[in-house]
Amino acid sequence: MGEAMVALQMKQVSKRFPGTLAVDHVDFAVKKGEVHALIGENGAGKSTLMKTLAGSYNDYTGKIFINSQEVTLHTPLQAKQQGIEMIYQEMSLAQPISIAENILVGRLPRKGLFLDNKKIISQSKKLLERVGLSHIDPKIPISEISQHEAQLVEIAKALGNDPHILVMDEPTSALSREEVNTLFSIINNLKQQGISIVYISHHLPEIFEVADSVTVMRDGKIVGNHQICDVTSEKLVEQMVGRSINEFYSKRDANIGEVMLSVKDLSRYGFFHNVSFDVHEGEIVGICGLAGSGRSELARSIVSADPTDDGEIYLEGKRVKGKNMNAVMREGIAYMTENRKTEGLALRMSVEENLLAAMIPELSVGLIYSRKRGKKPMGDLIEKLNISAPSTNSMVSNLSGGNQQKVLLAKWLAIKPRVLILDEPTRGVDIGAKMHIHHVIEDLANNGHAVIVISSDLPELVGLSDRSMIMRNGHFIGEIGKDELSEDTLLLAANGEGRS
Amino acid sequence: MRKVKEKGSKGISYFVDKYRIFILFAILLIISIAFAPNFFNAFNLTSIMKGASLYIFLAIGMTIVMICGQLDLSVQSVMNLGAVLVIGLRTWSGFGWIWSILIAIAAGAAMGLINGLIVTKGKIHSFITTLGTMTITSGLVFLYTHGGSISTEGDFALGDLMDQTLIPLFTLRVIITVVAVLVFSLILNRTRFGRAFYMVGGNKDTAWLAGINTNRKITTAFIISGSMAALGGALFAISQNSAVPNMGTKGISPLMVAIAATIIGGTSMAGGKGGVFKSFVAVLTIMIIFNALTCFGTGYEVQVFANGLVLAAVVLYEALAIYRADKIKGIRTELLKEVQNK
Amino acid sequence: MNKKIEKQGSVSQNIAHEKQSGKILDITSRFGVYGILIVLIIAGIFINSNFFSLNNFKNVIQAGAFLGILCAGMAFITYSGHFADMSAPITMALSGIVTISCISFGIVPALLIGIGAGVLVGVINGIVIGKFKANPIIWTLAMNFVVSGIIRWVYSNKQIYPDVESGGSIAGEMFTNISRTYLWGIPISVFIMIGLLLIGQFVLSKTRYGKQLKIIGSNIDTAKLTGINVSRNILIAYIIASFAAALAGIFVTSFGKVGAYYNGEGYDFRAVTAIVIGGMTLSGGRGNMIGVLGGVLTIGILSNLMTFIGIGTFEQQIVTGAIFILIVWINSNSLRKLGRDDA
Amino acid sequence: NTTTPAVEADAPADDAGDAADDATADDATAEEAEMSNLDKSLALNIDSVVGSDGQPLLLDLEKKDVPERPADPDALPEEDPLHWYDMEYAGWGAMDKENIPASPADGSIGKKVIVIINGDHPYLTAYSNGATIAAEAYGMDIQIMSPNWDLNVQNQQVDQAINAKPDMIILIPLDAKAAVTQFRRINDAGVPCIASNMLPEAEAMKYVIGWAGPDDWGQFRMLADVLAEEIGGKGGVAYVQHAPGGSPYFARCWGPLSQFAANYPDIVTLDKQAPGFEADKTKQLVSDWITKFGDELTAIVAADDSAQAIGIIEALKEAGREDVKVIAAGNSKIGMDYIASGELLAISYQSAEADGATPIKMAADWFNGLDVDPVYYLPKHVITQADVADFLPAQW
Ligand SMILES: Nc1ncnc2c1ncn2[C@@H]1O[C@H](COP(=O)(O)OP(=O)(O)OP(=O)(O)O)[C@@H](O)[C@H]1O
Ligand SMILES: Nc1ncnc2c1ncn2[C@@H]1O[C@H](COP(=O)(O)OP(=O)(O)OP(=O)(O)O)[C@@H](O)[C@H]1O
Ligand SMILES: [Mg+2]
Ligand SMILES: [Mg+2]
Repeated sequence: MGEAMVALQMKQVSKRFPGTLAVDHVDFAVKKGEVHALIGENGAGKSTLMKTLAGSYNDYTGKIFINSQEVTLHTPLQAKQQGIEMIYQEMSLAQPISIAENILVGRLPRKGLFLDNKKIISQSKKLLERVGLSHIDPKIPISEISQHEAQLVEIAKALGNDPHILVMDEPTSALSREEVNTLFSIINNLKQQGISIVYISHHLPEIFEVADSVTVMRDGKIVGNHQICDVTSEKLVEQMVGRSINEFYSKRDANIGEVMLSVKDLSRYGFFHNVSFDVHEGEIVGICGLAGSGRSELARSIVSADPTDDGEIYLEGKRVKGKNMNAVMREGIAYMTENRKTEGLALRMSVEENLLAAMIPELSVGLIYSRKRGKKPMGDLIEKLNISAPSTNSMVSNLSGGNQQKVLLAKWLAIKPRVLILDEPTRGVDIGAKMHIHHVIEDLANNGHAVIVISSDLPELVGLSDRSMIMRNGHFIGEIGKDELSEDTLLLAANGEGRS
Repeated sequence: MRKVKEKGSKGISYFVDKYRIFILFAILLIISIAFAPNFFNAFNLTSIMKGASLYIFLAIGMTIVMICGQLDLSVQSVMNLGAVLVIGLRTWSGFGWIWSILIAIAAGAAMGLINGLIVTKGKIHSFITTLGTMTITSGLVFLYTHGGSISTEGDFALGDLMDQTLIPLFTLRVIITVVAVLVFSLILNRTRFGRAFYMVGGNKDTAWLAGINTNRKITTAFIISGSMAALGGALFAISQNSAVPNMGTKGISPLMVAIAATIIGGTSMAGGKGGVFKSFVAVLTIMIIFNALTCFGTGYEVQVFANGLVLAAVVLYEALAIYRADKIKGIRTELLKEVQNK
Repeated sequence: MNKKIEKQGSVSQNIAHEKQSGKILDITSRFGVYGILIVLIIAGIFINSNFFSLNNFKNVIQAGAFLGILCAGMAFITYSGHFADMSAPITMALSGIVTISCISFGIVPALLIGIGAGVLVGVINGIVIGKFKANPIIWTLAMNFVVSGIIRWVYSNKQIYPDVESGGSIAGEMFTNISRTYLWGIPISVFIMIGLLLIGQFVLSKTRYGKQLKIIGSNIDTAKLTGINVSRNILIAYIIASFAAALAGIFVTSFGKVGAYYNGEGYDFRAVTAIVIGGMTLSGGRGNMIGVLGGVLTIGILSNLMTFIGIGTFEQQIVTGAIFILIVWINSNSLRKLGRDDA
Repeated sequence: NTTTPAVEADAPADDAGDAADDATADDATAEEAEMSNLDKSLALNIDSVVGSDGQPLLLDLEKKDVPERPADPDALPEEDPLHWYDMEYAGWGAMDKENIPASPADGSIGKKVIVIINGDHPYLTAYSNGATIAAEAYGMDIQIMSPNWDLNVQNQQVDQAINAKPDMIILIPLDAKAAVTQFRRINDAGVPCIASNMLPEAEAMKYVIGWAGPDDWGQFRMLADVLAEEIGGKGGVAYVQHAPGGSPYFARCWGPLSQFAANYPDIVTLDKQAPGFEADKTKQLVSDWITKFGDELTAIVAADDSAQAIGIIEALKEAGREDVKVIAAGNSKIGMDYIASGELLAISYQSAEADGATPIKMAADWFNGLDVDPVYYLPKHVITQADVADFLPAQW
């Protein structure tokens, strides 16, 4: 490896948090113009390592070289000056501010003393075009666009800075396949220009698609470094998890019983119209669709988290009467949100409090809450989902993303609802954890519960569900049975090219 | 690629929402002109603006601080500090006016700096911090004046100049006030320096990751707030030829007026939204309400009531607007048409 | 399997680790205000020989009783992430003045109506804030103005007296005696304060409602999507707060022997101060009532001590403000060091 | 109801109203038609107008001996009564009046008066009540404005009052020094003006016809004498002060303090604190004093006889220290009840209604072309248990 070829070199870099050594004497190098994948389990330290590079921490130890020059990266500004840009795992846009200003933050074009408004709009429009958002007015605030659009805006923002090194921390977790394709072509383009990219993802197929080389992290250390052509996905998984995982999706013998949940002509005008379907006891039903097809809205309306304009819902033949989520939950339907940070977890509360949040009424005797009664379910859940946290008292915000996701899931498993709707249950979760989560979901179904899984992860839908329903533009356009279920059929159907 | 209509369509409700303070202002002004006796004449309009001047200086700072997602409860004490310092330095210490004013502003800025440092370095909520410094500053003010007030002892020259109507309707003090509003509006809207306040309030982490020194930005906001409050107090004291150490300790205080106006003007307490000019119009709106009610000869209780009602209406309106927006957020118009066609 | 055990191991190890190093911080974060209290008391012993006496402590706790009663309710607002109830002063005034104007119906009906009037303010607040998510500070501030205007108008800016309104009957005297009734030489307001704070502590830490309120305080959207009836719980918090404010108002009015629109002025900020000193954070979901009691006592002891030293009124303000900030800093800093807060 | 004015059935107030009506009526009797407005005004009988406490509202006014002004009062120690000369005797000085309009001398009837008070307080409600009764008696139109303790609002109301072009503005300033500019402004606008209740700075007196109000300093000197007598001219006194910022803050602490210093050298000052007007805060302060000073504490001087008095009395009771003597500025219902029960030693008689009526009287005198002194003091009196019954029911 020629010296000149190395864009970034980190030597013996460590970063400690109270109670954890998140990055443990890491040596990490990226060549000019390569896409370097960084993978590892949840909590392995990927984000922390990259945030160190992006100047988030002023107390890391070790040395960082950019183009063979030693640099100190104690503030994001210092990192930016070195041409380092990062797209963060957790959305980092200012909601009330316009898209244009979010994209150009810190370097708004000026004319003399004052801002050049025309240029602001034209520059941001150009960047939006690059990520396929040409239809969006850059003057509107972020709060008015959807999450996947915001993710693209984030990418546009990073591109605008003309980085030499671009770090992408799970950029595709909220994107549709099409948008992922756009992203990949952008990445290839950047590569041509000699820009180095660090790409963090839990989707191994993506990595084989886009990366040139890959580094594997485990427990804060580097455990492997390969050219992509020299390695197989099995090998990577083994390095990540520390053991080999042979079979991703065990074939489950579904024991499907009576109709459990029956949705009749449900509509929320402007979001989804006339949706009808049944879910049976012991069944796992997938809902597939492109981002924005109205899947989440449908689920939220079913549990009355959002209003409904028309239609009925029956649970085991009885009309669901609850007018708010809490009443519907009591009748036996629960929904796990896709927005872990903003709606799923109370980040400033402890693991224990989050785990048991939905269970409070069950754990209470009359009006009195019994903490003792929560101990056992909590222990069981932590074990079942293999949640790794410094302690049950630590704040959830200090957990890695994947572990947060597990806490969120555990919160819903805890109440054992008759019907559980899971919205993107494994978003941002590592392969090992994903396996656990899948097993848990299957367990639930095997015990006679009904599960609805909304996921953009097609292999997950194919592997997990007994049948899958397709949503497009707010309508149910049909379902695909287990035998026909494959990534291709799903994709075709969701895009409106398959059967309907 | 899915087809989406360009977002942010500018319907009537959008217009009302964006310009609501101007609409409110216009409506109240027209009602007052039409019905309130002795309201619509140059003398009274000037008087309204003179009265507004003090609150506007507080509202300027309050707005910028709120845009950063913070709150400054100390503005009123700092205003009193500016007032007693400018007169005290002049009368007791024999400084010239310029120096007195500059030192008063500097003292306000210093209080702002302290607020900013406690909020950013000590990481204490600004509500708490400024509640504490409010008490401290008010103690300092009393200590300086021994609990009494200070006057210029018959030196009315500058005070008279301040109250002179230089342009029809505008006294010198009002002109300074309006200039301050325009300058800060310009800074906030049209400079990088100003936009950064919005970014910090909109999302502190984003701003920090974008290389904005968020702590410095917040501290700057408090410094602006402190110095504007002190300047407002100083100008008021000069035109009054005297300074009172305890303004606003009873009744609807200037602090409450400033907070109310900032909110009524559309600045969000959550940060990232708002503007100085709107707060300015909001102060004028409140002043019109007070003035017109006095013209009608109503008692003070009606004024308190009216002030509360306007504030309540605005807060409720805002809450309902967000509620509505949340409900239709992400609604797909082409899908809606489907229902309408049925 | 191996790995699982290893992970489990790390959890318990970490707990052990945290137990050792975090204990002091943990105590500081929960009850830090008592540390300050002890420091102040020790200082007091050196300053004046009369300071360390039962009588003096009785005075201090008595002086804080009305404030403590108010805080026992308002803390629910802070805990639920809604900062403070700025309409507390007018709620206090309202319940007092209404009780006095109904005093001729007899003391019990009068008290019920008076407290009911105060609770009505809380109900309105609770509905508007809980259901429509109006900004709590500004809404309650607006309510304070509106209700104040109404009271002033109804009573034409006058104050009314229990003995006059009751026509000299026993009810008037009973009313003024509410705050002058002693049990073992201690006013009943002290017992009520301690009782309310203990009940509050119990409700916050041991009941289903308290647990849910904590989630609401930490993240209201999460609470909603956890199936917690957010608007109802917030309404309850405002009802509790207004009930406590009404009760405090009755005591203040009874003690001052007059019903007037200004009874309760200044109590809003004083209550926030006590609550926050006591370790509740404005961001919600943190703190406990024992701390709030400590906050009330600290404010009392501090002013007691400064009077003993002979510090003037103005210097007292400066010292109070500074110590207030200092205590809050100690509390929040230990929370942060513990990794329990990121604010 | 304590505040309805007890105007007798055949009270002259009614006559005054009739007279005013008649003056404009076409079918007036020849005799009345001949009478000028001035004559009619002078003929009004105002002596029997009484306030809600049954005391005559428009009393004979008190004169006060005004000593020579020392060369530099500020140079004297604070304990010296003359240190406070400029505050205590504001208005009496040989200051030249500036630009005071000449009296129209055409009678009070039909004149329009705007009274700007300083804020809302039951005392001021009674004050406004008294002013209204008196204005009616004199046949004047009266409008009352309240800025609720906000100087900025009061300035605006001054402007609004000027703008309404009344025949007279009566102003209770919020602050002695800030008042100068306010009166100057009214004076500039050519509107005759009277200062009321709160003593403004001497400088302000240039611009007003005069000042009418209670002699706070004088009253507290009298109260101080009563107290000194009671405690035998020796002991420790603590002062519960008025809220800082206004003249009562000084008068009600330094008035008695300097009186003691001048005449009773054995009386010592223990402490001065301003706890505000809250009973419970005052109680804590006094409890602290009792603990701190023990037997040294002989007496307490309070700036307020309602909330502060309650706090003081309760603290004393609780500590079993009924021996401590208390004097306060009066005369609220609470204060007088305490006097009646012997818990307060003495309060000053300061009729709120008379306080409101006196500037009206000054205005009327001026409209009627009578001689107007620069200062109209309310009569001073100390209320003790012996005569408290005469002053009940209370006005506020
Ligand atoms: N702010 C923080 N305070 C304390 N601990 C933290 C903090 N951020 C991360 N950690 C800890 O550092 C470790 C590494 O976390 P990091 O977020 O880097 O993992 P990751 O590899 O990005 O995982 P994921 O794939 O889930 O995003 C985890 O154990 C996590 O709990
Ligand atoms: N055609 C459209 N017009 C307007 N807004 C749209 C459209 N498509 C999607 N959106 C936005 O995308 C958001 C995402 O919709 P929804 O959550 O129902 O999609 P989803 O199928 O669950 O996808 P995701 O995987 O992103 O959760 C919607 O709330 C809406 O704001
Ligand atoms: Mg990560
Ligand atoms: Mg979705």
